[in-house]
Amino acid sequence: MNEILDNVDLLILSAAFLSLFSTIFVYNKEKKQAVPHPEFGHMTGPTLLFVVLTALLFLTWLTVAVSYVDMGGLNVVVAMGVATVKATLVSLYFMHLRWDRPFNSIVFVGSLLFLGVFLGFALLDTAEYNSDLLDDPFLKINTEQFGGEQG
Amino acid sequence: MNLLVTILAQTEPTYWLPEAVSNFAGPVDRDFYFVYWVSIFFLVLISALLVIFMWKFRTPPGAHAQSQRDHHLLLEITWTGIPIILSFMMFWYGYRGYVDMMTPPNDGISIVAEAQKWAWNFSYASNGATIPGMSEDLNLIRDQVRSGELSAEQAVAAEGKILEKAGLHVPMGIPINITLMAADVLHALYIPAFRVKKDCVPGRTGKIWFIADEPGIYDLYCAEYCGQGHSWMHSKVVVHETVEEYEKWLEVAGSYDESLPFEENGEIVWKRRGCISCHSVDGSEKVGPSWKGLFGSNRSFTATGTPGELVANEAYIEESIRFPMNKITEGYPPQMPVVKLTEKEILWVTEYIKSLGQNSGGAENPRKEN
Amino acid sequence: MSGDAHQEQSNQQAEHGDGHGHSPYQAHHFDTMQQQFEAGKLGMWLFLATEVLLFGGLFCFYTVTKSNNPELFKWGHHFLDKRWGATNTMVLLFSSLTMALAVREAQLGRKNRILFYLTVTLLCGGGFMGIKYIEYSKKFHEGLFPGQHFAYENVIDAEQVRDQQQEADRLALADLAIPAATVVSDTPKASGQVAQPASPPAGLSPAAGDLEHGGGNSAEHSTSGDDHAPGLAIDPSHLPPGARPANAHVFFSIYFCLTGLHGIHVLIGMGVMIWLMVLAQQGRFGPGYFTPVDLGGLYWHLVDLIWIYLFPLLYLVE
Amino acid sequence: MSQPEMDAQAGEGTGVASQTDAPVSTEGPSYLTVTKTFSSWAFTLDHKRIGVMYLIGVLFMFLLGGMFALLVRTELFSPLAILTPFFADTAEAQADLYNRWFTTHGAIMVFLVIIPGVPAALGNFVLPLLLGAKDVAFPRLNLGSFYLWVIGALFFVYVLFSGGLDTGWTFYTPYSAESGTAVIPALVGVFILGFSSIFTGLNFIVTIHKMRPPGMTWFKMPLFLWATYSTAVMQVLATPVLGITLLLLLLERTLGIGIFDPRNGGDPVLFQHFFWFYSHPAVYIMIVPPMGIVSELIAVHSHKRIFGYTYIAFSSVSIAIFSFLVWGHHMFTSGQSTTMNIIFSGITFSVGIPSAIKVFNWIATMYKGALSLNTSMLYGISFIFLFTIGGLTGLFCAVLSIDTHIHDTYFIVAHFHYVMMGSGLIAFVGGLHHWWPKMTGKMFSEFWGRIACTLVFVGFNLTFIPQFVMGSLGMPRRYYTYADKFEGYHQLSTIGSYVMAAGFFLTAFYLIQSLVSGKKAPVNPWGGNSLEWHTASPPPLENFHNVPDATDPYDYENLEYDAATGNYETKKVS
Repeated sequence: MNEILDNVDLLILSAAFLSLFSTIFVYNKEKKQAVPHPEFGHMTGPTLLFVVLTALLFLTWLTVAVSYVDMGGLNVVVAMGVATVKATLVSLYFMHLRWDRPFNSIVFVGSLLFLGVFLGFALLDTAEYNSDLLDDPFLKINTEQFGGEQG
Repeated sequence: MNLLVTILAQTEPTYWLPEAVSNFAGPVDRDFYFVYWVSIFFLVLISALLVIFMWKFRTPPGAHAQSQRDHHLLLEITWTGIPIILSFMMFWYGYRGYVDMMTPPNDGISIVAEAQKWAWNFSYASNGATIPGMSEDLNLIRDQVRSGELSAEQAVAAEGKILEKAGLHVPMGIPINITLMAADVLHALYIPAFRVKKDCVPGRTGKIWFIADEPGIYDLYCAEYCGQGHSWMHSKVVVHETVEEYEKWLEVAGSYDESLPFEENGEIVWKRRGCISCHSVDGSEKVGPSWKGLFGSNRSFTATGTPGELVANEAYIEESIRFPMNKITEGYPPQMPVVKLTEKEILWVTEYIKSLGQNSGGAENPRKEN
Repeated sequence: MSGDAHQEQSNQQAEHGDGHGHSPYQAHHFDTMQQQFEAGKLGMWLFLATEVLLFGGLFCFYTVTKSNNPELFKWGHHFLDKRWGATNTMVLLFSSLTMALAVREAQLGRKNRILFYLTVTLLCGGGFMGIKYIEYSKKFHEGLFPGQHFAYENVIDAEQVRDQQQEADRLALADLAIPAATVVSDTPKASGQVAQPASPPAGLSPAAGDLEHGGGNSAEHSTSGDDHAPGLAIDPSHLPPGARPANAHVFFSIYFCLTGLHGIHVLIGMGVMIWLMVLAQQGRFGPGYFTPVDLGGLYWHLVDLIWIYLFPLLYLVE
Repeated sequence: MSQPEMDAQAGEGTGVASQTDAPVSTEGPSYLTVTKTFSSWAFTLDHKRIGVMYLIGVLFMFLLGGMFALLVRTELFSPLAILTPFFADTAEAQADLYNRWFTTHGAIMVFLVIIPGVPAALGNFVLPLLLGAKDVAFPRLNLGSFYLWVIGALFFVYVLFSGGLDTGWTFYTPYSAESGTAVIPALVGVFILGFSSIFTGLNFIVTIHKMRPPGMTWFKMPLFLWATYSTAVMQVLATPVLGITLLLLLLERTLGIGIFDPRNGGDPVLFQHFFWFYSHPAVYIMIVPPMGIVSELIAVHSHKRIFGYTYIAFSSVSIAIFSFLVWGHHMFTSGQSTTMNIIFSGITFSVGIPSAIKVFNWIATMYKGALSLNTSMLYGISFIFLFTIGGLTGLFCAVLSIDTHIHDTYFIVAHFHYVMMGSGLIAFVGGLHHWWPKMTGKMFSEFWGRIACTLVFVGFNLTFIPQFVMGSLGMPRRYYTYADKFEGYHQLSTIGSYVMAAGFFLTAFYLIQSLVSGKKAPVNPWGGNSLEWHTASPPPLENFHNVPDATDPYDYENLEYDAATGNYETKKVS
């Protein structure tokens, strides 16, 4: 178990390739049969779903592999970038946003925007007054007064 | 518009604003009256229109309106545009005044104001003296005036006596930099006459500054809700006319009379350093345990700190003052702040507690059964 | 959400089965099934927006702490096992695929296939929670609780731990007593605390573990995939660099809040799966009516989507 | 679960062709009389019944919250202890008691009365009627919201009986993390109420989007719908943040997770960011729907097209959007950084513009109208006056330098009472009178209505104008006792509150009396033309016997008054 886990990047990679082969298999199968369409809403073909999964797994592998390389501040950027690409894939294809009413996308993206406003302002402010913060206020008061007497 | 602002600016106390005695009071009041007159103008305009229309267009049921006109572009532009312009002006005035408040000069006198439940302590950087706000005593005077025990003149005299060794003292005409701290919960330092206010936030420092313009005694309030004693947590600002006078005061007020017996000094510490807001000396219930009969009694502690039991001795008292969270007496909330007492003060307080009756290891903790 | 829409319809079934040409699942206040479907879908998306903002508060907690106290993350991050995190990511991604396929089968009305895909999704959810259980129990075992209950005994450096491990192994093999308290310990609530006598670090040996946590720990140990046979819960290669920063527990508060709330959502999602399976078993879904599966799918994908962000934020980024 | 009212409805048949010109049928049972069992109310899916149940609940909570307001005001009549000695012995316990009173007053009024008041109670009743729809999009979810509200309210009742709450309605940390009162049940209660609010908002958005009748485009909707829609957006986007904030506070209190309490490494100012990210939009959740009501009241009772429809509509939407960008103005003196204070102050002024636009458009609507000065119209006009004061005093608070002086004083107290109560609740009461005939089918006494309105108006101003003065003179808020120089102002304020209370009790009295012996209400007693006035009073179970086409809600020209019945009838268009 642990050996498998220790090589988790290989595990993801093999899952991705497995998914790739399944995609080809499903594609061949899907070509042969015609299926009815629902009365409303969008129906996604299985090939496309498998393609998306394959992409997601490759991206997961990428983000895990990159995390072993120390690139300083870039690590966060890459990790978040990859996560955003993955999230976009999931919402566009698995969640049908690509074919859905545009308003649903507006709702979803809108919620992210408002979250951004919240995060942005809160972050800006706390960073701004960060220098006023005392690391451990109560400890500091003690040590100032008692010169490190305590254990 | 600037002319109007200048005309509107007032410096003496008015119906709306308290006495104006700091460098900020002028600009703040000017902004206030600018917004005030703009508001009065619109309020009068709108109320007049409402009343006139109510009178002029009132009809019995069933009447039809004289006009069904439902838009007028020029009007819309007017009443969108004028508020926008006025808003910009107000923002600009407020911004200008505020930036001044947030830009303390480098020189001046530094004072640390530390708030705790429910007392103020002012530490002066020049000699390290910590002077209390003495909220309790000021409240007592207020009560005595209300009950008629003291006349107004007596009250002023009594207050003056307290303020000899209490309150926030500043000299006139010199920038005062105040660093705000809080020991337990949020408080806010508010001096209406100076138009300054800022929260004291535990875990961080805040800064305000001002220059007092006139000597006198002014109110100082806690403006951020902090619980039971919030409305009692007020003190006074004393503005001295000269720096010399201020320094003379500081020298006297910052010291204890060490010739007094220990327990008497302990009582002074009890009042000065705010112990009084949570610990009674007559056995009555407050936030913390009463000091009456505390020494030598059995104390049992909750699991919040170190659980266990012991008999209260000098070491225990010292530990409780320095590290209040270590041993929380059962039945009481873990709320005591760290109050920075000196070695001597701790000694005096300990003696004072001893003088309030000693137990020979007998009495039960009064709240234990609850 | 979907529950609401659906039960509505089932109740209306009786009244409207009177030859108006309505679907039996159409609620009385909707004109067409399409209107009903789109209303349900918009409602679900709005609900997902609220979910995003609900998690948003926790992401704000994360971001603010990380930007102002990066040292907490540098230190705490080493306690998270990215191998398990990555595995869980795969599990959840795969379950998203099966969920999407279940939606497709519902649109086609193929009952057995719906049931099959929903079952796989449900199992994946179970697997995810199983792995979470392994991770959580390891944290709890090491005393990495959130907040005041944080009881991790600080180990200064890996060198020291290796020594201790050898000592512990030797002692454990010899079935001897607890190792001496050579580990520097500091307690979490540093506010004015006098150092307590050091208690034996949790998990240094099975014997110590038993003393600390009662008897039930050895089983946990073996399941937690720990490869140091005579039980050192802390893998030296995953040890944090340097001394513990002040308020280290905050990192674990963030970890448990985020993964905990996410885990609750996975559990709710699994409940939804079971409910959908019951409906599917009754043969309700087909080209004209598949809203519940579709909405359940949207919810499940959102849970996946949140994990897509949680995984790198907690496990990968320092 | 049985659905008796649904069964009853099944027999009536659906899908009748639209016949706008036909006189409104008042035959058949109304939604009030169609079924009579308790369970037919308790498990109803009918939006009107849910609205009525909300209304009863909200009014009951208003009574409770108002009682606490009177306790607070009475106590403040003098700086000495007046009422508290009846309940507590020591000065400390008396101060604690006062703190509990004002906290309970605030929390009940905000979370249980004003936030659900207009959207959930009146909105639920009116919204589908305005849309010509049979119900909201998710009736079962609607009932769920109501029961969540009930559960939240029960938590508050529990708080009252388990020692009260003394944190202030804002739950500021670290005080709320260490207060010995029943903080946790209150947090759970507010959390649940939050979800009630979210689901109501969600329901309204979907209903407005998907269930408008043919012909009703966005810009032909009554303005109340625009207001409800903007509110719903705020409810859906802001309330989840409140939920997580309270959850985190709960964890901070129980586990000490170190987010808001500096003892555990947290940051109290961060709590205020979290809290006001919700609670500032919440202020607009309280005021935007009342603005929508007033747009209806002024237009209908002036019998004149609403002036500047698009401006009012867009001002609602822009208030909703700006509401998310200005929360920091609650924190100007709280230790927020200077930069953020300046940014937030700047954005705050942008909220003033749409509010001003609305006020001027309402006044322009009255110009050359045919004003019926009945009770609802008087409330509408009171609203404009009080909201003007509330809005203009908001300018003082938005100016950074002035706010430094007046923040956390009675000036702020008076300001937000003018907005939340003077505007929000007054419009709620006005809307209640406006739709009372539609809800109950009974007319109330106009005579007593006008007297009560005058009492409330005078009492309100008497209560809160002195508070402006003492606030700017430096009286901090949440004070149990105060300096003697403020005593006169406090006494005026207390007397004002009694006058206002008398007005509300009178209102309760004549409204209840109208239920017993009120005249039967006609279909269209005020001469409105939005769709709710095109169905019976009270409406039948599925709202309309004949499903109506969209009308122009502000076209009053074709209505003729019939003095005998007190009804406005639609003229046949030739």
